[in-house]
Amino acid sequence: MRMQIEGSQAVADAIALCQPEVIAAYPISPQTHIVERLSRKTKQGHIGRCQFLNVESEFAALSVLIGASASGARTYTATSSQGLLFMAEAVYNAAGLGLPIVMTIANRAIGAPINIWNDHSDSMALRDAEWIQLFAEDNQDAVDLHIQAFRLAESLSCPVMVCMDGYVLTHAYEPVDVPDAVQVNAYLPPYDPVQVLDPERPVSIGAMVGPEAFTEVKYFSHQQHLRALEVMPELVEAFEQHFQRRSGGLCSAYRMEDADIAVIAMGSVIGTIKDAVDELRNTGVRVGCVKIGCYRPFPKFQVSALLEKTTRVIVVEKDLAVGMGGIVSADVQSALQGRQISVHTVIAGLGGRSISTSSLKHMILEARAERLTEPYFLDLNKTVIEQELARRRDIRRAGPVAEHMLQTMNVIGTKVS
Amino acid sequence: MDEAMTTERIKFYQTGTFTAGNRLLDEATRTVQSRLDRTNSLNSGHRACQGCGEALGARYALDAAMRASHNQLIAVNATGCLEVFSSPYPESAWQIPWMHSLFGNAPAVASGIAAALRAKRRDDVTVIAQGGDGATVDIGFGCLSGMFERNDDVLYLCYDNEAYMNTGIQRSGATPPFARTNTTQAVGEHPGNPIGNGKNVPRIALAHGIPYVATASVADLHDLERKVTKAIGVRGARYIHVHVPCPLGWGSDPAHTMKVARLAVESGLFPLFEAEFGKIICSTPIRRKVPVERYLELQTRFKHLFGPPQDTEALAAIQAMADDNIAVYGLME
Amino acid sequence: MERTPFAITLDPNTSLANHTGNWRTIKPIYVDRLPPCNHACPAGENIQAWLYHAEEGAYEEAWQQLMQDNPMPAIHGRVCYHPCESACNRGHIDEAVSIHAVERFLGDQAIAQGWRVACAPRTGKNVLVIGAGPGGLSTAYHLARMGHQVTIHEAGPQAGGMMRYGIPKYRLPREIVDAEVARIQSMGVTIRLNSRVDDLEATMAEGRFDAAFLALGAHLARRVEIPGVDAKRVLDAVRFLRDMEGAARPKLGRRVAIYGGGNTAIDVARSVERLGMEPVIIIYRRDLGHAPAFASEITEAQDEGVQFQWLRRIAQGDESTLTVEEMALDEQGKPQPTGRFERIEADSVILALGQRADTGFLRRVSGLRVREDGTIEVDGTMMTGRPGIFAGGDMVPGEQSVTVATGQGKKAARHIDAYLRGSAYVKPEAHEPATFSRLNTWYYTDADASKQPLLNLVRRRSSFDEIVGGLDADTALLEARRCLSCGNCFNCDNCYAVCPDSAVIKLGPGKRYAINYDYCKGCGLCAEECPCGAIDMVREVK
Amino acid sequence: MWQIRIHGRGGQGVVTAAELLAMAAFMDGKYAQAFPSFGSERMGAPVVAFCRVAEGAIRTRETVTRPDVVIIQDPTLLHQVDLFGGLAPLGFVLINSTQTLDALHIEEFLSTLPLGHVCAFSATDLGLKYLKRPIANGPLLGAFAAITGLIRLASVESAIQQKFPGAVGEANRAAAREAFDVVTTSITEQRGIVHHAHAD
Repeated sequence: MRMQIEGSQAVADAIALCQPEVIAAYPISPQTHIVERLSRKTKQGHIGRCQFLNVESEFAALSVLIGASASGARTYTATSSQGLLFMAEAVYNAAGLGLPIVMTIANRAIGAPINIWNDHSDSMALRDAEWIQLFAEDNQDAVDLHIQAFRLAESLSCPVMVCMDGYVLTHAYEPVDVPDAVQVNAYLPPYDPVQVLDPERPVSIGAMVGPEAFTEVKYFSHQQHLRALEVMPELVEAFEQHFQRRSGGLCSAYRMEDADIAVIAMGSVIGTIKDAVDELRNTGVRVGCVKIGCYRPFPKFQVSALLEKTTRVIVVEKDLAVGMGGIVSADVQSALQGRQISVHTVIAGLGGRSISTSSLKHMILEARAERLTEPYFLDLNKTVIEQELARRRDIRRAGPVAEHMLQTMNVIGTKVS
Repeated sequence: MDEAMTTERIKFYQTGTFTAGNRLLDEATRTVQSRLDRTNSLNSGHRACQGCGEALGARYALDAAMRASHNQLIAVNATGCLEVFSSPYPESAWQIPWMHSLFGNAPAVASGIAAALRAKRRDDVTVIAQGGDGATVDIGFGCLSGMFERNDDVLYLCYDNEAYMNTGIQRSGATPPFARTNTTQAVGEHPGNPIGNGKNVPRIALAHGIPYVATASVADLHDLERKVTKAIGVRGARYIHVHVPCPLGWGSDPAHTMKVARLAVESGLFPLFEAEFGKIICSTPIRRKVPVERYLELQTRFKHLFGPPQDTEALAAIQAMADDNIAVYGLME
Repeated sequence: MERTPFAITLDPNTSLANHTGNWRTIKPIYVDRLPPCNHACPAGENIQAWLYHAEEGAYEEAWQQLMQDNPMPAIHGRVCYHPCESACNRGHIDEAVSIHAVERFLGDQAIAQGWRVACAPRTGKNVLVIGAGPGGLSTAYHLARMGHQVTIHEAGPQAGGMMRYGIPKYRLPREIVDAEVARIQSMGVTIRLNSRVDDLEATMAEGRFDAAFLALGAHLARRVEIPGVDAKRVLDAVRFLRDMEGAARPKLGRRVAIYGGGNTAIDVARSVERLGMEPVIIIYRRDLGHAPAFASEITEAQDEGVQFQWLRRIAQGDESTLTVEEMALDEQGKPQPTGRFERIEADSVILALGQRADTGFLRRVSGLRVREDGTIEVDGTMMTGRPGIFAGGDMVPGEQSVTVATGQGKKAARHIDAYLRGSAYVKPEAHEPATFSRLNTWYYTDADASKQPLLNLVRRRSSFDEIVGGLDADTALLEARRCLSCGNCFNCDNCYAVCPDSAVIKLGPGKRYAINYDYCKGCGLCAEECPCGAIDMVREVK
Repeated sequence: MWQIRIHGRGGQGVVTAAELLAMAAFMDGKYAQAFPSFGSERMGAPVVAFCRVAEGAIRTRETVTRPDVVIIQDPTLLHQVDLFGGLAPLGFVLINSTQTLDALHIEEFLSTLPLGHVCAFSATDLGLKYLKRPIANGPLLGAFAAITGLIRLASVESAIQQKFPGAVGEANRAAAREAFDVVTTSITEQRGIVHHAHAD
């Protein structure tokens, strides 16, 4: 049913429809609204005999799911930021053990400085943890991706992270078509695990593997992820048949038919980029947008195919590989290896900074004019940077950067921007 | 401890309830380990050191648990010696459904299994989590406390060999005072582990008010099996702390594993007790009290205490710990 | 399981492919060792073996095991001075197992239940036994079990020898002797009473005996003259005790002194006590510590009122007194006169100074060598210088006791049997001793020895009722269970349990264990934790 | 597309106000998006929430820097926060205050706005009247419907009823209704005065 609903609540409702059997969570902003609602629904008996465990840490949350999943239960958790890092060891472990856990990442920056707002630093930090990583463009996408995620995870025996931008999506009220149980049940078959802890048929899960076979184990894991690139489009097709709408997918194009500039991004910024594209198109700039919906495994060939006629690519990413530049753009560059395409890296939206249509338009035009520095920091406050650099030149013990910059900016109360 | 009881042994048999088996006892009173049909949950071919106390403790506990649960058991294992020596690819020594995830998360993984079983209405299956002292009292302590606090239906077994043996004998929160490890060397002004450090996790478990807490030793099989069996019959979070000597880490003769464990109990340094819902209800009396030296002298990790010159102060301090245990837990009948 | 993840998920039990036995440098082996009780038993009883059955309450099996070595458990359970118990390792922990009490219980059970032993098929060989004392009866019994025909010639009117004529009733009721003798007779052993053999060779020829065993017993008392004392007032212990078996009681004065410090002296004193004489005084040249009598006997006698004059020699006497000289022990422990005298009132004196066998008639048998003290020289097979003629009991050199005689009877029977078959009996090599230090005693339950009931003192002083009572079935069971099973596996399952590698194979109830050397890493825990020391660790030779 | 910015203090319900606005717009068949300023602000701290309403799908996610409407839940925020920053030249301002616009000293910000685009009324008093609690959201939303005409009062009422079923919702609806009437009258009067003045 289509309704005006908060993103977190819509996602929680979708998760509930997927009938997980064990949910374990530890609160962290901005994931809280999802798990609060799931706790309520579980307590009310709306999710069958689902068990909701209030655990003492994110590490425990995912660990609980590791056990539950290995016991053949469908499992779910959600986290953000430091929480994801705190569970990092278990994140790798769940994947290594081939457990189809679904986890929402309400994307948020990583401190210090502590920052509760949105960017992609958290999921980027664990991009190579052998989880499939899907990024939601809007809340409809978030709802649909979760439903697809369970089917994907369970068909491949591989965990899936559904990344949705913290606050921007999790706390946004917008129209979402939340499916009903009949639809979800028709799409998502019951979980049939490939291995299960069963007294009738004992197995030993989680062996130590030495140099003699570790490479092979990882090779199989890689193959499994490449297979996900084949399976996912099939699941999207099936999803469309069941739900009469197209959601998810590896990557997709917007107004790319004749575009010689492509803006590539992931997550909720896609909407704003589309607005900017439209506005620039009105002024005759042949610009388009490519959304990466599945970041891991990275759809190299599919992305490359969408950029067939493009000569310039701007990767807008909400993360930063300090000392190196872009993370997603490095992947894009590798996808475009051997082709004569300029790839710009734009670091934007760090720590929740709003990405405006006007800034994006400016960025595109600057790129077209070959005036972007590499990497380009969108809306960088140059005054602050220069003052701080000057201060540091003068004082050896300059102290923490963040504090002084905030003093410089004279931030008091709520800043509206 | 005023109202606490001490455990009763069957008396007046050749070996009473002290040997594993006794043809003079009825079947039900003999140990699981004496049975032809014991599970051997941890079977031959594992790669534990000669005389490994942990391998013994694990088989003792799990076989008893298997019997008590009618073979409906799932076990989780924290990273550590037990995990490494039992399950290196391509061979597993386990005969029960078994899972290893990480060093610090065994209690949580077990909670997850218990939750899954509850969701699937499998109330006939017992979930056991097990780990060494490092996994239990240090890195996995948060998860353990969480599991206790939620009263998850898990029996946690800590096999305490009093240091990080898997990584090469480094100090843990369960390393006893004065013990030499590779991070508390027998050098300097105060050789060995500092006195006053460490934590008593059985007592902390007790403080959670969970339905059952016990300490046990590989040296007392009947006592250990009785406690495991009792724990299997209880729902909710349960904790048994099993003392398991490590010949490698303690510098004891592999043949002395039981002897050393026994002397730990008989000296009073490792008290055997049981608690229910936060209250100590029972302790196992010392059979033949020995001075702590008898225990310490068998282990090179305490060699520096015997000099020359003998560290009488340290020995007195350790004896005082033992005497304190005897008083607190009522270990002398 | 083909869909399970590669390498990280394993099938159960696959470690069996890993033969950790190749880590081993020393290996455990099961051994049997000689328990100290067995080792000490003059009758060669396999005490531990019969206790093993008794522990299970399998009394008849226990008795049958006992009867392999000793045909008279009810007697031995009463009169044996049980060196087994002195040797018992349990004595290091609390008190020795009361082996004699259990033996007596079994013997009494056998009499009460009429248990019997089986004999081998007849061999057609005839053996003559002279003397129906413990040695003769024992030999006859064992030979009969082996299938030989045995005839005992007994000079006295009743069988039993010293068991009847040397041990007072209050220690050994005569119906017990009768019952155990009767059982031997029921096996086909013929006993000719009042049948003194004067001409051995003639008797053998007459009876067509293929061999003979001489077990005459020591019925000749050693005597000394006491100046000033009428010989009529001086009796010897042998005569006194024999007379006690007759209808008429021996005639004694009111005050009786007994001269000697052995068990016979005590027996005599206590018998006299029961006849209502008092005070009974035992005079001995050495002190309590040097008296050959058992301490327990002395204590019991003292309890009953017998007085002791230690370090005294009877120098002379008159009609109603004895003059005794005080003695002092020299460095060798020998009594030396001090020249200090005192007088003791005494109406008669009984000499208990030792006995010997009356072997004079054997001097005529060629090949037999009779020593000056009357004993016969025998070789290691108990055979005398005359082939086919064996001897044992009090009439051969060595310790003299019922049990020793019984043991010699068994030994002789084996050699006689071998002689009759034209072969030689080779004694199986004894196991290494099961020493206390090999035991892991922690595992044994604390259990004090059972106490046999004692007759109260009033009854003891006034009657010849048996002083020491038997154990009841429950107590006998518990007492048997105090056995540590030194040196021999008793299926306690400890090795099976304590192996960290599950490398001990349990062969089934009562069938002991085997080591699975595929997995045994040689840690030695099984040997260390074996309560009874039945596992050795030996060097691995590869 | 209409962009609305709501200023208030933590605990006063700016997020709920934005959400209710979006819901009401949704009920009117419009597309709407509501989101908070994603802060970690505690009770009493100045907070802000946003809402967009459009005839078609809304894709942008940027914060509202050029609002068409500013709603001020708490007049004590005046002169503390840049409440009117980026306000569109033909924008609307709704202020919860017992004081008149003159008394609030904000003419310099609002003088360029068309007549009838600014409204100050005591939503809190209405909240107290109907809910016995100083809750201003219902009256403010009623006033919003009245001042902007962007959404129907009926939709506001439906949104309130959906969010707060039962008596609380009913009281809120009544408060919203009275606010709608009061503000409608006030605007009509303002415009009437103007028309009258022009007529002169």
